[in-house]
Amino acid sequence: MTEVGPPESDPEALLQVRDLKKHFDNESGLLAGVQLDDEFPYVSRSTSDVRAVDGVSFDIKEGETLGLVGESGCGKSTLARTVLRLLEPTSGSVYFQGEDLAELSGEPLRRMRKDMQMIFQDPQSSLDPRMKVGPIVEEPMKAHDMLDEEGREARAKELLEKVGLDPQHYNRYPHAFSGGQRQRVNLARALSVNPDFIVCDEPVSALDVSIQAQVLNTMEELQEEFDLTYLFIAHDLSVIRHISDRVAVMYLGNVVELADKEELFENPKHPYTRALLDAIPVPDPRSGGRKALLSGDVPSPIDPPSGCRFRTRCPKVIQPDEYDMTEDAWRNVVEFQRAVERRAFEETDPDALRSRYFENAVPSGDAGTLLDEALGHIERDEWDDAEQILSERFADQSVCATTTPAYEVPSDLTDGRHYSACHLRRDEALASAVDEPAVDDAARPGAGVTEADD
Amino acid sequence: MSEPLLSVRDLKTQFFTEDGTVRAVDGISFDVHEGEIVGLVGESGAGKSVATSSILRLVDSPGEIVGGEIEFKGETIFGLEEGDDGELRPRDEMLTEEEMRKRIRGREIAIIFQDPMESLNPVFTVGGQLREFIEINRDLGAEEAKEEAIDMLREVGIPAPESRYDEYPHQFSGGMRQRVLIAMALACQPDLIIADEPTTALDVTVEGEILEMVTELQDKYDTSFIWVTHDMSVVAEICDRVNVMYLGEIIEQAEVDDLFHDTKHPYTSALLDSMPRPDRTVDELRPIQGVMPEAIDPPAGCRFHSRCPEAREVCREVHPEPRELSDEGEAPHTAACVKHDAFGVGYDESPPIETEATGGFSAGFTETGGEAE
Amino acid sequence: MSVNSATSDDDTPDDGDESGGPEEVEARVGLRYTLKQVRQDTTARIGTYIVGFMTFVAVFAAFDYYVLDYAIAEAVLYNPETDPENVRRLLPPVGMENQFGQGVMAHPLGTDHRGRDLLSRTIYGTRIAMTVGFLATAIGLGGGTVIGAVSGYYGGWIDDVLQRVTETIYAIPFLVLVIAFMTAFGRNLTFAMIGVGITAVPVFNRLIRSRVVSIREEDYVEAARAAGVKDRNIIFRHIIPNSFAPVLVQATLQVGVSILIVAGLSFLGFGAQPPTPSWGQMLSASRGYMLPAPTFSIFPGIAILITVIGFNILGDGLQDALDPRINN
Amino acid sequence: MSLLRYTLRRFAQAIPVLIGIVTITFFLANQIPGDPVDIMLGPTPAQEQVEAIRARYGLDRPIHVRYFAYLSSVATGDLGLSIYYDRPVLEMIILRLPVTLLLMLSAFAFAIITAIPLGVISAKRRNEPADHVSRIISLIGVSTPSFWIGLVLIIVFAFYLGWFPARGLVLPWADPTNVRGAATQFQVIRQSMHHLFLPMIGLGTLQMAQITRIERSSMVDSLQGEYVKLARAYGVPESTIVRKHAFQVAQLPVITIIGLGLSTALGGAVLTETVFGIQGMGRLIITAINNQDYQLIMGTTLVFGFVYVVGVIITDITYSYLDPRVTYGDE
Repeated sequence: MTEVGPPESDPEALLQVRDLKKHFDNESGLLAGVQLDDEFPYVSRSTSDVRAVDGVSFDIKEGETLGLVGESGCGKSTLARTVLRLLEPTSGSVYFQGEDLAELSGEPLRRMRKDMQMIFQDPQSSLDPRMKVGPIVEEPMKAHDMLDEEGREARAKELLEKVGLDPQHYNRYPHAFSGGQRQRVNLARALSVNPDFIVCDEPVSALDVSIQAQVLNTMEELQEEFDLTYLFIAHDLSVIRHISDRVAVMYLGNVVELADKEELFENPKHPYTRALLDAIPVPDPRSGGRKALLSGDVPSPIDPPSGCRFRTRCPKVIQPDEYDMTEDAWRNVVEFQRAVERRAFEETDPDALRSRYFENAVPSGDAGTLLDEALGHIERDEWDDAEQILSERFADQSVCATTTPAYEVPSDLTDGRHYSACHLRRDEALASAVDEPAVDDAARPGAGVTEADD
Repeated sequence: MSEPLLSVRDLKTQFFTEDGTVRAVDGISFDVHEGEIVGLVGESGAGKSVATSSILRLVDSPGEIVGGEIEFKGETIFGLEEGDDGELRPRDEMLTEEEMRKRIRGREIAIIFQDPMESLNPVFTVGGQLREFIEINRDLGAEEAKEEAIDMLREVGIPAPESRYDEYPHQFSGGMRQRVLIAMALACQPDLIIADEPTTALDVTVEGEILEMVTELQDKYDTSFIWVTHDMSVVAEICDRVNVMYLGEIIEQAEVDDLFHDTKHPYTSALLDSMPRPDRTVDELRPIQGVMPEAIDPPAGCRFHSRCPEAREVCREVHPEPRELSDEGEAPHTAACVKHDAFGVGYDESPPIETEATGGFSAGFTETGGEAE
Repeated sequence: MSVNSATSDDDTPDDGDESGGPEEVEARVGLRYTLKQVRQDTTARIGTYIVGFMTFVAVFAAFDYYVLDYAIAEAVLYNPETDPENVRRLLPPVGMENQFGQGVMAHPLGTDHRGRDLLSRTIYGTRIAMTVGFLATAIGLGGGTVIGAVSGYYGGWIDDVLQRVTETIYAIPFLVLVIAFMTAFGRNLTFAMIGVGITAVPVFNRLIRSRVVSIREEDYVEAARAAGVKDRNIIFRHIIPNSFAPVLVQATLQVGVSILIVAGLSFLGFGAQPPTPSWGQMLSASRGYMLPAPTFSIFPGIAILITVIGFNILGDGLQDALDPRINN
Repeated sequence: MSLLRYTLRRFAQAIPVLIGIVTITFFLANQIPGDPVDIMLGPTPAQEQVEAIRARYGLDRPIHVRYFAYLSSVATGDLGLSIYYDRPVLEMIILRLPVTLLLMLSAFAFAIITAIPLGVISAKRRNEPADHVSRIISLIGVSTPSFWIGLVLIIVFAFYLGWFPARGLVLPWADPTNVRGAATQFQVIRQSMHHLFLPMIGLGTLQMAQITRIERSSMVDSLQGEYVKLARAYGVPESTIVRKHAFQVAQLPVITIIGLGLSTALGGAVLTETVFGIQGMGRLIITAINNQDYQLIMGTTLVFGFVYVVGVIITDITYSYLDPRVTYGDE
């Protein structure tokens, strides 16, 4: 079975995540999802599972900050909660201090929580409005029977001061604080049990820029002082660049690239990372703006594309081996295929379409014949047939569709390892975890078993 | 320079609450010329949104425009004069509520709101909502308006607009809804569009697409924009001229390049310094200390003095009005900071304030917390 | 509306509360806060006065009945024949006249069809109505809280089963259910109360379950879970205290609803049995005399109206006073 | 999924609830002390007579056998025999149900027609005199027992003013020959409306008040919606905003409340029928209880539950029709 993630393994790492999956059952209830079939066994359960996290592996070393970046809906928050075992993983393992959290539950799991904490995105809702700040900070200590009452109060006050608040605010309610201050209370609460590892889920994205910087600085100071390890989740690449040591980029439930910060930002080896970096605006009017933006929508995580998940939007999809088109002609075919899929035009005249999509290069040979066929369908308004030919014979034949990519590539700028899930890297790869063609995801034995268990 | 399209002078909008009067917008002045994208930038609570709703005279109770003038293409959107009894009253030429509705809102000035999820009515089709606004503001019949609506949806990059015309907002993604809102604004063919943080709720890639599209369409239709945002990167990318707001006031006003490369107000530079950069690794961020004070009780003197790294004693006393600081022949550049010689209030001789802002990070917070005591 | 939401509703939600003025350092939840808000809210205050007055009347009536003068009370309320002076049937209130005679000071609101004093009986009716209202609500609240909390917190099949059961109870119209219940177990006030309490179970179940489900998803509960706080402590320290406000509001309104249902039951002959003076049963008795002595029908009705209005105003006032949308 | 399939699915989902109702009513009815046979035959019946009767009504079998027998006969539409009336229960219900439905429908019609304008005006003129008046009306409406309203209406409009009859009901589709003082169908309908007026208000007031309250708060919320701000910013006239943009969204919670109000109204119908001497389902169940008529008690309760379930399904369908976000696939 393919290991769909970075093929690295560092036994020294504080946290090791291995092929972690979290699928959500879309429907609930006793009879939800049951469908009647024409064939035996007549009844089946439809798999409308949302594959929020679908085979993610990475390590976090002690004392480092791993940045996790991705667009909304890519599964990063679910990953964070699954790593901390707030959600039960569908499959895979999370080794923390030598124990597999995925196997733990109940009291042993609760005890483990002393060493791993979390900071939430929304400073408004992450503090119980009914509790004073002091008891909020003391609550984790109490849960793990740390210190006596006086000791906890003293420690809470000390921590409040550490995170930049006035210890006299011990008796205040959260609503008396601003967003940035509340995020500091969150920090103090997380630190109270002296954890080794903190997951920070977008901790600064709800804050104003100037406040963001204050909180980020405090987090860095605390990391140094308490020797903390962070998993830092954000959608803002600027923040990630500032705080991380290494960065993982997520797309549709997968990690597509993982490398040291400088390496990733200066030498990205995945087209999605590239696109994401190009899309960030720079606070400088002389920077020349953004380039080459992505088109199309993120596909549904219920039925993600086979192979590389980014292939439906990737500007660099690889040409299937069976054709021999020029690069330009292939790009035109891809663009045309996506346009047909989105029904982005109404034109049905083949010549007009040719001049619109195949101005500079027309595919010849087999590819040309197939294209003619597709254009013919469009002329007769048979859009579904045209779409079928174009996707089945072109898009789905690409190595990007048939094989799930996983490569380790050389790092050019740093000593760290560089993982990239892109077939463009197959020639330069040091190692690869691609040893069999990815079969249709739904048909995987592993996936089938876990769903039946739900 | 030609007559401005929109001219705002000394606009004051206040909210009368139980706790006191909130001076949300406190005497701001700016112009928008034809074909320009003017930025209005500031942090939460700076008064940006109140300023824009004041322009359309759509301030919700208990808010009220209490002073200043708003002129648009020679018409008075807002203006007061002193009556016989010394009371302020609307000037005769000020547009009535009816005229605002029929002639200005939508038709001349359109608005794009921040939240694409909430701004569209969930129970009507996207096309129907768009068509209604076109019918009202362009005097078109239902059929023509529908055609226009479909064209506009295509223009803003919505695939298969004929079939999506009949879909409901919940069937659209956030980015697509924001495109619909932009289509609404453009379809009414106004001269000015107010974009109130239209991309804040979106992912960067989607934001990029939308900004690119707006730039293209702006060239095509030559519409002027007021672009409200808290994001300096967006400002850098899209605006021609920028107004920086702090606590109800515009503290710096310049062309975009000057603002970033010849910054004249300490707040603007502090804001720029506090941002992490995507294009290079910054080792240490320099945050602005403290939090923005309440608009209900703004600090005396310069409103930024409590957080300003360059504050001196004089800043506590003198409240600076924005002044023109550019040299002869340069583009206008105004800022409201007494450190510039043009103010001549003895900044250089004044001793620095021993503020919390200079005393390390933790003190800064205890101070703001203390303020609430 | 708070200052900040007025000035910065365009912006990130982080500092929505910086307006938390100097004096507002106490919690915006909890009993003390509730009392303070109620004091500040005019409608809630009026509601409190009415409910307080009715409670006073109810308690006083009981006091009077049991302590002061048992014999007189007994006579006035149940058995006028023991005091021949009082056997004057269907008298109108003071200052009015009907075919049975002229109103007298001794019976300010007149007398009923058996010559008993209407004012006394109406006052005693308060006691029954209030007791039944509060106890029925307490039964509903207790049952609904347990079912709703278990259902909401554990989810899964337990939730499914419990919800189907309460749904079924809810599907039988209240009054019909209580009547059937009383027919099965006994036609008296105790079973009326229990029956009405059972009909209130689905109401509280629904409310508590939805609160629990939504609070369970709140970040602060997840934060507590992430910190390793035990389930039991999460329920007691976070979930229950944060459900306080809407439950209090609903309970207040439910007292009024219970009083109405019990009055209806008594009217149909299923509540307190004569000669116990309950409002519904008085109204039922008055039906035979609507034409000659309409005031007999009026006063018990007004008593119900005022009492229930009191609870409704108090409930509305509490709702406004405790509404986070207004106070946040 | 189509609307039809959605409707069928909702009915299918209601089956467990209906079985639950049958179960509850069956066991409650069997809990009733005493025996209907005793009431029928007087204090000293002959033993064989009792046994014959018990066998005839199936009372000689053990309770669980009777439960499953009842369940299966209900499934085939057979509700058993009424001991008191000595007729099939279903027949009695078919006779009485239209009366109650007519009463309910007119009460809801009255409630909705008055409540919606009241609520909308109240929301639009928030904290103005019109709002205060409307709020006081609805406050009194939710606080007054419906049977007392009935009594007061009778005293004022029937006894003092003599405008409306105090008792009874004429069905609008009744044969003119059976109705006193009516020669044509039109006159029957007029008489019917005349009779219906007071009970309609008596029963509808509580619903009216509840709908007004929810309409007001829902409109207040809707009028503060972002989409209303947008419409204002695009020069949409205020009247259109109230009538169209804010209104339709605001009706969603109103529909839910109407559905929930059905339960109260069905109970209220029992009281209203008692006050106005109308021979509907409400009187039927009281008669059944007073005579310990098992089958009739179970049958009427079940029908009350069934009417409620159907009503809720209708409101659900209306809701899904008004709110495009409800997909027929989901619940």
